[in-house]
Amino acid sequence: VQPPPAAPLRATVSHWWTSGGESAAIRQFADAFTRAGGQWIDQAVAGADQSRASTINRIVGGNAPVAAQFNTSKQFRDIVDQGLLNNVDDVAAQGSWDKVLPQTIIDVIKINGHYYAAPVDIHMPAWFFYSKAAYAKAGIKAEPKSWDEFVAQLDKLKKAGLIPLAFGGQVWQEKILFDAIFALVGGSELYLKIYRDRDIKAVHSPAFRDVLVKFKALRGYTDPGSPGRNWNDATALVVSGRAGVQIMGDWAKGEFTSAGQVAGKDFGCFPGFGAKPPYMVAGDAFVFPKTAKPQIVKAQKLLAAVMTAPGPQAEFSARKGSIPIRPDVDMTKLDLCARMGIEIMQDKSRQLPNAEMLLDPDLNGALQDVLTNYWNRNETPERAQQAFAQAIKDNTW
Amino acid sequence: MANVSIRNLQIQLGANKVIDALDLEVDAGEFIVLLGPSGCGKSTLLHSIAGLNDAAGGQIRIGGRDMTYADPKDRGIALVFQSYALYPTMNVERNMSFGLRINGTPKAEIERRVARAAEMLQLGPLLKRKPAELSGGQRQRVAIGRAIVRQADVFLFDEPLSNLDAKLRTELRRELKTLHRQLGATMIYVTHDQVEAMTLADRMAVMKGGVIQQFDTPDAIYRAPENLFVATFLGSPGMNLFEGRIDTRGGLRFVTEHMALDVAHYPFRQPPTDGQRVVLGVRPEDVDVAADGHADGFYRAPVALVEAMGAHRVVWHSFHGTQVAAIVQDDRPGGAFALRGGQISLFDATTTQRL
Amino acid sequence: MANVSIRNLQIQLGANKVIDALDLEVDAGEFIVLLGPSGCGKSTLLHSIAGLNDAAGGQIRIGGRDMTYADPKDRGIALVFQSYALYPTMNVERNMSFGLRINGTPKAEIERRVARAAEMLQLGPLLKRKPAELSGGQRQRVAIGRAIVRQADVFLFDEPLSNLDAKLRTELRRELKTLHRQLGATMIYVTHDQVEAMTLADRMAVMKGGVIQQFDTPDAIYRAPENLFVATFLGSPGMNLFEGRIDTRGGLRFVTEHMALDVAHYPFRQPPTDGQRVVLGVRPEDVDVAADGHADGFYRAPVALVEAMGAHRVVWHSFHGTQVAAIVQDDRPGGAFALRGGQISLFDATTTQRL
Amino acid sequence: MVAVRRPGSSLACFSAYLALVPMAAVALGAYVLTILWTARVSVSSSRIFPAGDFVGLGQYERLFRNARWLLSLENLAVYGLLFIAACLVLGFLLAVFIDQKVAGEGMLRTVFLYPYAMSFVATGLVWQWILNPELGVQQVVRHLGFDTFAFDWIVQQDKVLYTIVIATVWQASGLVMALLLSGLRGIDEELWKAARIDGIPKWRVYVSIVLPMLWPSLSTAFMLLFVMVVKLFDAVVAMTQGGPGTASEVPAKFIMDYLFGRANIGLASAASIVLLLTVLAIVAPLYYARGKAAQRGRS
Amino acid sequence: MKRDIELAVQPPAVARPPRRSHFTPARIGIYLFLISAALFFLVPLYVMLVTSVKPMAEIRLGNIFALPLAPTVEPWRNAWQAACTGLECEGIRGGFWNSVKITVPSVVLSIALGAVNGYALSFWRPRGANLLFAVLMIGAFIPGQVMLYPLVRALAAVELYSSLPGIVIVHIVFGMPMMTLLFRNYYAALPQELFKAARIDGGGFWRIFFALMLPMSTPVIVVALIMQVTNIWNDFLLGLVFAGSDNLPMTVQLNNIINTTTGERLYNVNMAATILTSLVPLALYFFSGRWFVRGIANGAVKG
Ligand SMILES: Nc1ncnc2c1ncn2[C@@H]1O[C@H](COP(=O)(O)OP(=O)(O)OP(=O)(O)O)[C@@H](O)[C@H]1O
Ligand SMILES: Nc1ncnc2c1ncn2[C@@H]1O[C@H](COP(=O)(O)OP(=O)(O)OP(=O)(O)O)[C@@H](O)[C@H]1O
Ligand SMILES: [Mg+2]
Ligand SMILES: [Mg+2]
Repeated sequence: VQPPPAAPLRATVSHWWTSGGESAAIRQFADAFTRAGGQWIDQAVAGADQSRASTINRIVGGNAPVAAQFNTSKQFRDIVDQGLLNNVDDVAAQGSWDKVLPQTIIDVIKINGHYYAAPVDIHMPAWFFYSKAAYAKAGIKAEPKSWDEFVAQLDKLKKAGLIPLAFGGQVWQEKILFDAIFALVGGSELYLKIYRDRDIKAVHSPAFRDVLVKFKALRGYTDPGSPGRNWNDATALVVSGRAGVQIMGDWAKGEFTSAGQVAGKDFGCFPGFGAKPPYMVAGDAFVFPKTAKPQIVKAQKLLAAVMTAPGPQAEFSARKGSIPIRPDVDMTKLDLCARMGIEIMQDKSRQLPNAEMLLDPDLNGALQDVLTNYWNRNETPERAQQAFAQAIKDNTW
Repeated sequence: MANVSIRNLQIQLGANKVIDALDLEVDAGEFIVLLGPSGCGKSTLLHSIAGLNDAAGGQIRIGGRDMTYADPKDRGIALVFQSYALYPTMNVERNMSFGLRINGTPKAEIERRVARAAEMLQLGPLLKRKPAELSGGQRQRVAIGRAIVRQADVFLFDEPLSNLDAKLRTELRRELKTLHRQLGATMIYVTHDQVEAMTLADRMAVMKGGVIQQFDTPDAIYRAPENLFVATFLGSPGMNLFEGRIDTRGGLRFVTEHMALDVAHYPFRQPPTDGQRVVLGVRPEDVDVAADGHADGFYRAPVALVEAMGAHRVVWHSFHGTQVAAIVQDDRPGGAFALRGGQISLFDATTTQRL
Repeated sequence: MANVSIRNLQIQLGANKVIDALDLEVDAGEFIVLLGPSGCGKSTLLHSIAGLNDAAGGQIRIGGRDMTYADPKDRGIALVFQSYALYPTMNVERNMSFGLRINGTPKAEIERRVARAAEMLQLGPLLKRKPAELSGGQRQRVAIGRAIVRQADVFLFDEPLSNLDAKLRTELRRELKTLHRQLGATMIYVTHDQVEAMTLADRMAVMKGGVIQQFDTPDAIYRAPENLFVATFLGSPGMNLFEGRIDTRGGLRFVTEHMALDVAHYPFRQPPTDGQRVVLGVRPEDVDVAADGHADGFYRAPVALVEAMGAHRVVWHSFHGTQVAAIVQDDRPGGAFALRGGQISLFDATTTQRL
Repeated sequence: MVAVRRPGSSLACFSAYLALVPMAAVALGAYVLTILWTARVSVSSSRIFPAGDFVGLGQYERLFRNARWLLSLENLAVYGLLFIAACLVLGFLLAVFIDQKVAGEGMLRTVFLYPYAMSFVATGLVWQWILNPELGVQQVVRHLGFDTFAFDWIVQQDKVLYTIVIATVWQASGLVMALLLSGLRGIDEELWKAARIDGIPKWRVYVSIVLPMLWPSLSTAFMLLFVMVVKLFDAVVAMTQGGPGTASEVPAKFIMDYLFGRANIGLASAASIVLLLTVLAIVAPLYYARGKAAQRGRS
Repeated sequence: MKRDIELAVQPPAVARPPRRSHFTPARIGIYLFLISAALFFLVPLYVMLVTSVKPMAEIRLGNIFALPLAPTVEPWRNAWQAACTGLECEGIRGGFWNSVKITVPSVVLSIALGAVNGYALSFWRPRGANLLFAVLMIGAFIPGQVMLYPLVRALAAVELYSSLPGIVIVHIVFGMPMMTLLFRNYYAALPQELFKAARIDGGGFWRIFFALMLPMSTPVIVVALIMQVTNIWNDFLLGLVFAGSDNLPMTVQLNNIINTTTGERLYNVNMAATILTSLVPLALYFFSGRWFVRGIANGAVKG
């Protein structure tokens, strides 16, 4: 280990990437930062909520980290409003973020004309992963092209004695499933109308009712053990071929990989059905708590620059399973699914911000509550529509 | 040396008013014995003097200073608890020396005093034992030891010798008396043993129901009890009582259906009236016994029971429904008894007060 | 009705061998009093009979059955603890009735027995109180009550009346005697009160250091103690002792430097030898007192102390370095004393055994 | 003039007051302040950070419109009753049995206590597996040939709460055991002897004599468990995440969700205040009644 | 003589009852209960242990009760010294000494304060103390997380935020209600007369506490130790927020290993890490036995 050059730019970075794969990924940033003359001090805290809570408390206590991870979402909106973050307009200008970043992400991180976060990855939370073995056993040849085909395949899987849909009955997984169905069945327009515009009328529309009905229909394809199950246990069902398909974020690839399975060979992935299924965009970003100390501001800018640079982006994404935030990076190391994602991302019309980008955490949570009740109880779609509308009204201050 | 002066003391325990308006004046250096039936409030009184009960009213002065609400440790008292209250985690030696160590007595002095107390209480071989490994009487002696190693102005003893054998009790009684003389401290001592009371007390207070019935020298109380309660409470057995009337016709006589006694020489406090209903009391040792009733003044009565007490015997005569006890030194069989006129007490039958 | 037969009992508590090879035969229905100095193992013996201590050796038979290792509840015993051991969370009534309720005694019967015990023990108004709200004596009475409501074959009392006033004690003593007669149960009773011992006991066992010294009727023990320990332990004060020799020249005499006494009529167990070193014991009540030493057999000795005991006085004479106590009923001043030759005891000076 | 205190004043001396300074500091400086602060925040529109505005009882109104909150309270009541009762009973039984001078006492004590030492994040997962109908007990029993055996409470909305009771009882009853054991051991041996003489069966001694004497320990245990109930969070998150649906939601999880994930400390504070008032409504009468009893008992 | 005859007459066949058999039905029942309870308690531990020595491939099969086909200690090694918890990959051992540094003073101080509080409340009863205690008890019901923000602000104000003293203070604050209650109720059960005797002996507040009450408190101190060591050793949120980055306890690493949300979960390592972390409290549980003294107040008072 080389002694660091005189007075390196020390930066404590708080994040929640603690698993083995994630650690490998974040190391890419750290190494790049070190090479650029910085010194990365790692503050990993597992659990997004806990990590964010610790960040916020440290900001309050006057001991803020130099950079802190948030989701690319409305989570840090309040901190910006409180004037507790430094912007990284310089870096953004230098890296011409306005041009290279997808608009969906710019919409989130550019607030009142300033860039308040450095995005580092794009996650797609609603991939369809299926077991090729299971599909073969059920006699399914091709990926579904429509909702009806998808349901027919699930029926076949069921007949073959398999669990058609690998699912973990936890609130956030239910929400991912719903949002996937929402975007695919209801279409981007309805999706944005409700999530972005909070259009109550749209909530009461028959189209949305249809989304709800189809969402609930999937419940028949889950197994009795699903409630409470962790997502990775559900993935393990697909990995072992006991279940057919799981709808989950791209991080699930890690489970296949560590079980020695290869995309395209042992398992398949597709982002949805229909001609041009929308690609849901989520991701992570780092924010930079306010400080006037020049050394720290320098470190913050260096971090932002390093993390968004093409080189580290390529290395990071390859390990994280996500796709880079910019198209101008080396893709060779990425897997099949990620490459597919990058391709889709080229088509701006298919980019669809995920719910967290559009909704306050508060409202997003309230909607989760509505959906979990609908999913788990014997509730009519009408009642769910009602509750959905009520939640939107209640949580709009 | 400190006197104890209690005025109008009121003590409430839970829902019970245990002591109500009690007055007691103990001179400095006096040895006071508190006597009274079980549950009459003796322990409560001692605890109040020690400052362990909050007074509901009244005043307690020790050594001339108002101590009604003072801290126990500021009162200059030592107390032997009826229930011992030994420190279970300390051995005998440490139990005794605890108070001394607290007030910073030099080590050598502590050792000296503990050794002296241990010798006096015959606890020498037990110094390293914990209370749980002692017999009842041994525990009681530790409790005494804990008090007497201290140089208090006022010592409060709550039945300190009740669980000791007679021989040890006699020895300790004498030791305590010696200690009293040496220290010149004031001592208030609760006991049920009348021999103890008689031998130790300068003055004796007889309590009943939270009220002091009589406060005087042991002899005075024994000879001239203030009321019927004191008369029967003291002595073993207590006074023999006869209910009757005063007859002033032809001298001054006490008469019952079966008995008549000249009481002309009795030192009445107020002149009695004719026919006044009175109770006559005679101590068993003032009852003479004869084999039959032919002698003068003897009443014939069958012997109901004879109790051998070692040094003496109690002969119970059944006399027209009342039991008359007589203490006899020799082995006279009994069968008739007489009252020695000089040693009687007379009480008003209604107020029960001494006449 | 059950006899208690203890053979070669050995009890070890912690590191102490408290009882070693003890034998005791109690007949069915007998009233036995255990007497002994504090810490001699009385409580331990009772607890062992009750089955609360594991025997290290020997045998305990109750009612003819080997109970050495039987459970306490199977032994048919009731025990009054020296330390009371009341159930702190139960009121007086429940404390007394708990055992009965457990063994399924009918409700009416329980009530009857508790009421009877409460009346006898004068606990009537306290039935609803918890032990913490009682005085020491009241607690002790509850402990007695808990034992006597049961219909045990053997009752064990460990100093049951020690914290009660003399009057109540006398009453309860009589009640216990009555109870004993009614139930016909065997009773073993520890006390330090010799009056109690004398009045209650059919036979009395005097213990010392875990060993029974003498086991006989109270009178026999009092009159003819087996050894010096028993002689001095019993009586208040104990026997007066004089060390001297046997002189067989010219009759059979006990001689010291200052005293000579004809002991020709003494019932020697073995013929004494000339010059044998012996100790002569005389009870204080067998010491005569006169104003001066002119009368025959009287020794002149200055009075050292007079203790007034209520019914009698103890006059202590200082006789060439030994204190001689005499019990006097009247108010003779003393100044000379004489020994009543018929009532003496003689002990071997080395073995301390009675001759 | 000297050392005269007024009647009725307590025993305390200067040192006693001094010794309680830390307690006063904590009680006033930490707890009272927090409560006041929380109350203040609960009437503001605060989100991530406390806001200084005043929105009246808006948050409370919103709270009581929230079905999940109401369900949480209801769950808490059911769970609390079962959990406390089960822990006290099991803890007492364990303490009693372990107090029988059994061989291997240290080992057994550790076995009963170990769940308390382990993070529920992991043990909750294990319980989730064990209770899962496809992985756990049900599966094993069915493999043994009992094909219709069903033990799938964890996926049943109306039974899931019981599984949380099972797992948390498993975790907490060891502590109750230790607490009661410390009380049990303090009881005077003479009492046992007295009971043996009275011929009282052992179990009866425990029920009628020991149990009432353990009252202080029991009340400590009760309070401890009650606090655990109100703060119940880890187990739910690890085992069910409040599901299926919202069937196992509890107030602490609700509060935590709004405090962190949903970034609405205004609502979270309102919920905390309501929770606190609920607790107060339950505890205050108990405390009062006990205070009365204690007054009668001593002094 | 008579005795001899009696002895001879006594039928020798009467077998003397055995000396306290250890296999009475009651005792068998006791052991049956204890063992079955222990088995119930041990099932999750069994699953944890088995899981911790299985490779992940085996775990994915989902036979949680099955014994490992290819047992491996790799997860344990991993958990102790290799698992990645963010950038660092040195398992949970990294925070061990930090945990010790936090736990020891926090436990000692919180128990000491709790004991003093309980003692003062039970025996001295200063005016207003009960009110304070009531506040404390109510405070015990505030979810800890709600208190984070005000505590952070308060500690930052006195410049103790993010420091060892800071975290110790926080643990004291959170431990105080239960510790106080524990000791208060324990002391309430001791004979009041002992305290009175000590007062007569001239003992002041502290003297009585140290010389008399503390030696009688060993059983409850053990319970307090069990509670506080466990709570503080296992705490991770408070440590994370208050301890400062130099003092992060080992549970932060543990949490990082077992609580990842979107990364892969190595269940075997999780289990091993969890068990490893709990070894310290477990050792305390095991060795605390001799302090559960029997009859601590035996022989103290009569009645
Ligand atoms: N647990 C114990 N461990 C060791 N020695 C003990 C224990 N309990 C009692 N002893 C000792 O055993 C002896 C006998 O005790 P025991 O209680 O039987 O005496 P006792 O005759 O009842 O005395 P007392 O009249 O004082 O009650 C005593 O010397 C005592 O010190
Ligand atoms: N804590 C209490 N609450 C209510 N009443 C009590 C309490 N303690 C004692 N008493 C009552 O107060 C009265 C006086 O009790 P105290 O202990 O002073 O009696 P005592 O004269 O010492 O009796 P003894 O000779 O039996 O020891 C008793 O009648 C008792 O029942
Ligand atoms: Mg008393
Ligand atoms: Mg005894």
